[in-house]
Amino acid sequence: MSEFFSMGGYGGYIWGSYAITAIAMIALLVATLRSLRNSRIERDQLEAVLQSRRSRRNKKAPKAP
Amino acid sequence: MNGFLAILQRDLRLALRQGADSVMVVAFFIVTTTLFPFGVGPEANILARIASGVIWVSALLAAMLSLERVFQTDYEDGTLELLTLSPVSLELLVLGKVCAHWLTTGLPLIIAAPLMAVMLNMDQDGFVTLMLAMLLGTPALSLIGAIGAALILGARRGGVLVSLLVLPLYIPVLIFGAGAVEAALLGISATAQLQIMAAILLIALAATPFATAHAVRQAME
Amino acid sequence: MADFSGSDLTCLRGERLVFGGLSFAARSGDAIVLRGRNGAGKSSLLRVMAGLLSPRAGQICWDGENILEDRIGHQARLQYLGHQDAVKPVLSVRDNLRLWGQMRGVDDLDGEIDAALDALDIHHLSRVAGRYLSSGQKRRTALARILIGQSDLWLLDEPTVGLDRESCGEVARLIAEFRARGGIVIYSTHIDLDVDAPTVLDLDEFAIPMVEWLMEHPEMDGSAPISAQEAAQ
Amino acid sequence: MHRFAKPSVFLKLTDPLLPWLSGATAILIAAGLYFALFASPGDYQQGDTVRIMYLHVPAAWMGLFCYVGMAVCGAMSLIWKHPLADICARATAPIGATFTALCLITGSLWGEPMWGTWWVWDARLTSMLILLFLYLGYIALVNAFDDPERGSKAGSALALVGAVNVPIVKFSVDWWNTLHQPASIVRMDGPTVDPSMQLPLALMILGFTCYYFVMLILRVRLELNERRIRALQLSGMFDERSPGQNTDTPSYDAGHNAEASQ
Repeated sequence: MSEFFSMGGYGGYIWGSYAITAIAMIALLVATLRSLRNSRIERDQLEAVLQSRRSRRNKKAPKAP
Repeated sequence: MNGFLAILQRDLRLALRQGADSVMVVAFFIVTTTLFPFGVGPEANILARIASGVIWVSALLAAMLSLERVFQTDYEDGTLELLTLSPVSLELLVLGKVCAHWLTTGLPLIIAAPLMAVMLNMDQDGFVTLMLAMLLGTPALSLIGAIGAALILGARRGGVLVSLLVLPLYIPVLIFGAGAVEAALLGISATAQLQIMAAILLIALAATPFATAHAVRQAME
Repeated sequence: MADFSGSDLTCLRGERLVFGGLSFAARSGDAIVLRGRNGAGKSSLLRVMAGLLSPRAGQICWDGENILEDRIGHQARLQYLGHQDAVKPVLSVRDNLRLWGQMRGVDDLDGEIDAALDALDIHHLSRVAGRYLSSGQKRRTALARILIGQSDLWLLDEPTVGLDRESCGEVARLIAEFRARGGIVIYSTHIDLDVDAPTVLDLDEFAIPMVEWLMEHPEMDGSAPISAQEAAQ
Repeated sequence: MHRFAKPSVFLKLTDPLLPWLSGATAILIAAGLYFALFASPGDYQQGDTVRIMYLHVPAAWMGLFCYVGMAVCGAMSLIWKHPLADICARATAPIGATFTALCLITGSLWGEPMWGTWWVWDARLTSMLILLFLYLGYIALVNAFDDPERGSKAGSALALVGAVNVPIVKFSVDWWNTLHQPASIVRMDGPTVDPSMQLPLALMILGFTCYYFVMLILRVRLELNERRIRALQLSGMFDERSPGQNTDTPSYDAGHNAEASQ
């Protein structure tokens, strides 16, 4: 097992590059997902305001045809 | 053609009246080149070895220094808008402005280059090739740089940005420009490098005015 | 008899809506004044008319031909005056004007420049460098520019900004003369310019109610086809 | 009036695709890793370090692939003026830059044990470095404008110009390298690919490509959300004055025509 991890003495380099690649790819994914979630929350709030605004306006509409 | 000459004439006149621009570029070039001996030591052999590269890199940076203003002032005072609307093709006008830029920065650099070559102990065999290579290379630098200068119109921190955009595009000119001088110093014919530089210049001449004009139009929207 | 018209124009600036479903028509000798609140799109409309900006929908035609088909031809017939005066500080008034005359290929350049300077009463400034001009004098220089060379269409964006009352009268007179020669003038202004019977185009009428528009177009990825009618409701 | 739920074309197309693509990414990369780390032999010359190749080569491929993608998007934006093309190019840039950087880092980690140096001015590595600069220039340009749409458009033009330049850069770097390369330094060509290496390599390349598409979809959605948020904020719907009251007073900061009469 330790032989596998040492990779013929080059374990540091090999595992290092795999680790860096994994970290970078996962970090990119997580950062994207997180900002996607945040943007979705913010957007939903704004859309709710838009909806309420709209329904209020529709109520008003009959008064002023 | 009228419009081309008109804009060229006006830009040259502006450069003359404002004066300092060309002088600044040459001064920057000389100062940058002078920095290298302080960095690597005054040993004549080493300086002679790196002279062509140093001169080219400094020339590149100096040409870039003045790029930002090719369109920026015209953009800010509304002139660029009117140029876009004048009944002359914008590509031609862009070419006129690039010509003016080259005449006010590229040409003085070519004249200053042998001076710096002497100071860096470059062998005399390289002088003619150096000037030839710069004659072919600096117009290409102006042409390619104009795209960057047009793209950053209206951007924040335009000056720094233009260097980031344009420097990677300058690498071929640098490689062949320095390569030509080195070949001449080694006593090999530099024809191949000079031909490639001429090809780069022709491609740039044919293609970049369209890209630059497109970028300018985009900035006007 | 020239004919300049636009139909069903919709203009979107980035994520901002400017106007939709706008149409206009003008013939030789006509004047159109653009009215509307700040941001109603007066400048944008003038830029669309000049061809600087392409409309999101609709088209503008000169004598039935879309102006985007023949940009150079359109640019040759139009004079545009924007917010900025485009006066170079180191060049004299005459040299400033000379460039624009050369661009238009004017034959008797000096004669035309003299005439234009006379018309705006700045002939005494002809050798003064741009940096010494007051803002009103700069504006007059910019106005002198539009007198140089042949043109059939003036697009003037707030031509009177920075001008005193008398000069405003002069602008009105220039517009009247240009119309008498068969030119079309389209302008926006804050003050009342004494122009004879201009057609009023109120851009507020074409404003897109943005809240409604946003309800209609939940995704702004350009996939929603925007017809002018839909946008303008 | 009840078209509020109308999904856009982009969402309609990508919604069913996303789970499949995510699954494919996971499976392909997992299988690729298994073959790369366990089930393939070391190289007879380079030993186990050859396993770095299974990251290095796919990362290089992704760097180029993303740049080509950006250039294609730039061309589409130029021709059809479809805003989605700009958004795609914009969403691709950080992914491409990440992979290009990964290619350089893994190349470095491979070079150190093999050739005793972290960096050689080898033609391929140098080209990748310049590609990274092009990416950074693009990202900086796109983010330098107050109007995001203007930034995206300028970026698309730059991507096109860069794509024309990439072959010229590649050619000149190759030329420069063959001229300056001392014979003693081995070129970082990597070994000729043995059939046993082809499988993990292919799996990793496919996996990375799928990863790219997943990221692209997510980032385009993010961008669309942000546009929508900006539009909603601009709409002036938080302006609580009712319509009619303010028609004669110009409002400077609220969305100009939010309350305009119908």
